[in-house]
Amino acid sequence: MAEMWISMGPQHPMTHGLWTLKIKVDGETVVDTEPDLGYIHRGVEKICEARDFTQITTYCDRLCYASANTWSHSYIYAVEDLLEVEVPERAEYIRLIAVELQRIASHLMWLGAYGPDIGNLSVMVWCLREREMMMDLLQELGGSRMHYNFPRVGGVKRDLPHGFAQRARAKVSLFLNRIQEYEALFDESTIFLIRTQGVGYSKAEEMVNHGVTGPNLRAGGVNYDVRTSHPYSVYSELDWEVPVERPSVKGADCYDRYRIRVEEMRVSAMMVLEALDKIPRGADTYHEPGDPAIIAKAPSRAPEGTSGSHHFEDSRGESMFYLAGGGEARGKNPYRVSIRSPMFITIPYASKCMVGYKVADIPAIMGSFDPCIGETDR
Amino acid sequence: MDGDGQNYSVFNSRMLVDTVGDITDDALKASRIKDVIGVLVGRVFNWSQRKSLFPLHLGIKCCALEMAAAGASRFDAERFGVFFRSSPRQCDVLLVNGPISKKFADPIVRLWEQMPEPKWCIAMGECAISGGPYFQSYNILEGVDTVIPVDVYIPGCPPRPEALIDGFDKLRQKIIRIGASPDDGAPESKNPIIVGDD
Amino acid sequence: MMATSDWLDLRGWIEGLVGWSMDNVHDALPSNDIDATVTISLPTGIWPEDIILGRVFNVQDGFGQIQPALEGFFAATMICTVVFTTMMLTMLPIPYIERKFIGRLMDRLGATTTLRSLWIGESGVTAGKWWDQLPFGMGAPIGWLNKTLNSIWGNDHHLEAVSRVNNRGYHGYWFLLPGFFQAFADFTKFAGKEHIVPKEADRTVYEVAPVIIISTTVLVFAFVPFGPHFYAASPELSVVFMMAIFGVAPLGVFFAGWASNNKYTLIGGMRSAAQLTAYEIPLLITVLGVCVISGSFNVIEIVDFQAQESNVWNLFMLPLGAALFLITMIAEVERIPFDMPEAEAELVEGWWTEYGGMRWGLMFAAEYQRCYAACLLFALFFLGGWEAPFQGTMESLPVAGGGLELLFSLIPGIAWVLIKAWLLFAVFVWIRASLHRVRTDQILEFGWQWLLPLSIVNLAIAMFLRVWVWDGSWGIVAPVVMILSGIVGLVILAVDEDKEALESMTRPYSTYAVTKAYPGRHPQTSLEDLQRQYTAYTAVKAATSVSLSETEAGS
Amino acid sequence: MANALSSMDGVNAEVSERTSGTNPRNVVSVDCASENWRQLAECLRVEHGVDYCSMITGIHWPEGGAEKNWEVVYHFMRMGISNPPVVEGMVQPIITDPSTVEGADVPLEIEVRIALPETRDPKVASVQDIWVGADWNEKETWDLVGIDFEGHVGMRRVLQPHETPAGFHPLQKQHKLRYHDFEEMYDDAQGFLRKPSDAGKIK
Repeated sequence: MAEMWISMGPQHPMTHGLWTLKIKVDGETVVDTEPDLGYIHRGVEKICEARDFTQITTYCDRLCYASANTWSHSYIYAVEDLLEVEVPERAEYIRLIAVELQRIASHLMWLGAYGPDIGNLSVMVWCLREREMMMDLLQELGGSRMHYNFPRVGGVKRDLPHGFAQRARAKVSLFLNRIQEYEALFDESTIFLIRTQGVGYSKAEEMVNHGVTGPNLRAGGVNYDVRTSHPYSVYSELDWEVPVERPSVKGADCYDRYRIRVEEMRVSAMMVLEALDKIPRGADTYHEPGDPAIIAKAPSRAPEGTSGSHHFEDSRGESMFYLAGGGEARGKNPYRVSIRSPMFITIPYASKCMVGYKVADIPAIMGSFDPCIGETDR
Repeated sequence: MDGDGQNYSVFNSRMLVDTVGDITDDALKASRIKDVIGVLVGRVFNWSQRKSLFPLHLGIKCCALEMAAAGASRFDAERFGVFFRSSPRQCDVLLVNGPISKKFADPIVRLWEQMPEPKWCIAMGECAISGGPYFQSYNILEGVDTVIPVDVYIPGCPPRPEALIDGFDKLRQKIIRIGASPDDGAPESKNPIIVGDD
Repeated sequence: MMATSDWLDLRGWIEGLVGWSMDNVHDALPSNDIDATVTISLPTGIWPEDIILGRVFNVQDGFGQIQPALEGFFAATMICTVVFTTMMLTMLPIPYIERKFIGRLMDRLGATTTLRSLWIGESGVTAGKWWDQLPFGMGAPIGWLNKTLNSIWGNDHHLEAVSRVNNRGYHGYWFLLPGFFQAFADFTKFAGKEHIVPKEADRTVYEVAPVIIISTTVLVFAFVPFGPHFYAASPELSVVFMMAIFGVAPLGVFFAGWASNNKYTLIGGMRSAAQLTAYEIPLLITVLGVCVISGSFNVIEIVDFQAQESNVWNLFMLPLGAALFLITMIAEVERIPFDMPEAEAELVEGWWTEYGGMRWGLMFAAEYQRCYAACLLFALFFLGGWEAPFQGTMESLPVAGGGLELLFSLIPGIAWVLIKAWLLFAVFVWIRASLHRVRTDQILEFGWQWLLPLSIVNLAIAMFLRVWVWDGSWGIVAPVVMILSGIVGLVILAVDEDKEALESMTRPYSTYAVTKAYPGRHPQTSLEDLQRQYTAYTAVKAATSVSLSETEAGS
Repeated sequence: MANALSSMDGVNAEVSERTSGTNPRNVVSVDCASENWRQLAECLRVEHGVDYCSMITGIHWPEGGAEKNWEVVYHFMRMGISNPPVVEGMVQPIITDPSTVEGADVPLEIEVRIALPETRDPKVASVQDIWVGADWNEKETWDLVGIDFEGHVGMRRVLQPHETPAGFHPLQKQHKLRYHDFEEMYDDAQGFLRKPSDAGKIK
């Protein structure tokens, strides 16, 4: 076959979402790629200019459908930076539990979507089965199944419900056992290894220069993590280590990105177990919503000319919100809300990583970067 | 009539054909064989259509994850004959699970036109029904029914997988009334429902 | 060669029936001569005398001359009809096994479609008295049947939940065969779908390709015997004929991929052509090994060789050949891990992306027919066909031998063939659920680099066994040696490959997590505290009211 | 570092105290003039080892006055990340404990604000070649806000449809939200007048 352009998407099993990857193939070899985004661009930044600070949380939930809690928390930290709010420590612990459970659910969703990418459907069903456990726990916290609207400016919406700690310990420990089944299914399968190893190399410095962070960067052998380098929550008080993958000499490949996410799921599960033990006043005491122990008083208007921003470790990299306070003229609304989406920067880099590999490697490479189009298109 | 060279023979092939045709048509009308075949085969096709609904494997936004969860272990949508296919040529149901931006309006119309009849469309979630939380946006259409006809609306942001399964059940209830006889208990089916009549 | 005995003597019955009826017809015909003399008197002067045409004619003799041909024709027609009907009916469990077994492997139920919605409607909504639309009141019995079925298998009130969710499933009536009729529903729906030909497609080739695929797939079954006397045709070289027809379908696949004017289908067709040509050759050489060791190119003689001459299945004589045949057949029928032509991940649906409606439904059925044919051929070539497992051995038992012999003589051969084929298809489904998809170049490399030499080695083994070991029977040593070698090879593959190949392929990695796991080894350090958490977990289970049916679904 | 940056002309940097949840953090916030921006960017990349461009925000201040009608806010980070070393053919991952590092290795956040005067076509220098991560950020800023970047190669619409009319940048303040101020931005949202983007082409 001569060289030809193939437009993968917008409706394509490879794109976990709605975007188009135009690839130029020579036979089965990819010689050029070009991503085309914006199929679900919703103008969230514009809509948020007409909402006040508490209403924007719902839109931040709906930014990334795979990990809603991390995005709303990322926004809430930026708002607290803007409004100079001091958060009670118990609320921080509850936030940490919610965020880490959401991280596990997001990585499970990724693992489940990565199975069909390389041709195994049973992994998807199993991972979604485990994801249901995490979503049950988050549902107890937020009250909803996917979009929780959990954090509030200065605290959280609700305290841990009765018996949450016991159920969380039970399900997380069960999940820690289930991880080994997946590793048995993936790591002990020679076909999986030859499909993922030596495919889609990416170097650490190159990734940083391209703006790629998060698990994709840690798969390159660097333990850079916003949770430790710019500590923003009670992460510094927990005993945990950033999981780092030892990549191959030529760089991190799909197998490294798979391994780092599995390890992150373990670390997050252990962090949840530890936070349930270390949470002040114990995990079984329940405070009514609005109690000063879980939520602090916060102003509803931002003064003129102030700005707030915060780097946050999302499930897919470093997410960030930049808020410009509108002052009295704009009422309770921010003047400008700007969103830093990790996948918006990562997808072009992932498309560059594909050049030179086979067409069959495209799902393996693109899936290993864990694209989430909801946050990409905003 | 007189000597213009025409042959006025008693035997006229056209007349024979017309006579035979009339006789056969009368026989068909009298025996109503068309009704028999139409009704019996129609019920069989109706059963098969409502028992195997293949949705298009199209994930737009949040509801796509609930769609995936509906296919997973806990909510097992495959029990009810819902198998996801990736090619619109082989699908019956277009499951729109997210907002339709201006950039995606043309592709989804093309997807809808690529699907062979009989086909149905399910609008899942607020975004697909009315634009949802983004109804004010500059880039979002107010619901998918502005570009393609929708059979079933499933509200929720996002709807739970049970709601999705129930939406497929509602679609089956709609399909079973196609060609149903007038006097069934269903209120809005006083007349036989024809496909494409809605 | 003494043929196996089976009371289900289909050919004998049909030939006897046809011959008897033909004899009756022959006897019923008039036996007296018919004077068919015709005299044509022409004008004199041209010929010397009149010409006499015709002669004395006897109808019985004339019929007797053509009677064998007629008997053969009618018998062949009836036999082919019966055999193909049997093939179609016995193929229905194949998609049923696929859906239910992979559903259970994925912790799901699979399809539970039953026929109950025909009479109880969907969630309380029915089609009304639709039988009243039938003329002349001929729908009355249908209405009566509907009422009866509602009273017997309708939603009974003492199952409130089931009545509430009308017929969303089979609520436990196993005899309703939940999910068995899903294939009926799909196929009928495909028959009712619109037929779309893409605008820029090559219409002729687009329409012809499904015909090629389906016809050749069905033709394979002309030579597949379901029993010693239960086959449509059995030429001397049936194996060669079968393999030749089996190799035609890839041509249709390539036509379909090219004619659809779609880049995905084009790549899928290319992949299919490359992969199937790469796997046809090892398949043929493997089958050649089977034919060599059995001394025949005829399927029935191959089975008779296993069942009668040497009471040893070819599986035990050629373990390598069996493995090669399985692998190449999985590649031939394009299932995971060798389903590159319809790789859902990168090529949307592969080479049949543009096909919809009845043509796609028929090709979908043809895929399953190929799988079914592969399973049947494995059962016939390697699993002794219609011989019960270890039949000779068990019949030679001192005490129970007679009873077993009687029992085996009562079971028709088709039962064993079908059981073996269906179990083998379950193995196909198991492989699909547990393996990933191999890349194109890796598939081709595997085929050319490993399967082809191994198949030649297998052929050499078969020749050695046939020429030097075979002396009317495999003594006692040869089967034991071959079985042990096969077991040893399996153990080596299972243990050695897992240890060294995986370790060599896996680079050691360092993660600062609490539990480390890497291929071949599962974390041992964390098991104690996991056990401790489990004890707490069970205590919690007793204490709290969390519904564990959700948390440990199918654990 | 703030002092070093302040020594440049047109650049004014100080260290601002930011709070994040419970624990505070320091951010080097820099005010820069648009003509000095390119020089400042090279200085940041070369001398101060700022290797990571997080995000670029363009803001439209219609009531901001003549000198600050537009604003571009850059967020950088100094990660100090290098490729992990290879020891006898095996990569040794870099495990740094952020509590022990000091000096130039401390991860640092830099926020650069560039105010632009009132103009019809605001533009600043592109840093696409310095930080590749800024590439698509600049594309998006131009697409949504309409701030052009001089020297940017391959500027195009990334989030909005390709057939969006030129000059339509929705995050500019003169565009109101639909149903708030109804007349503008209601440009055939239902798509009744829309033609397929590839009408007439052979697919």
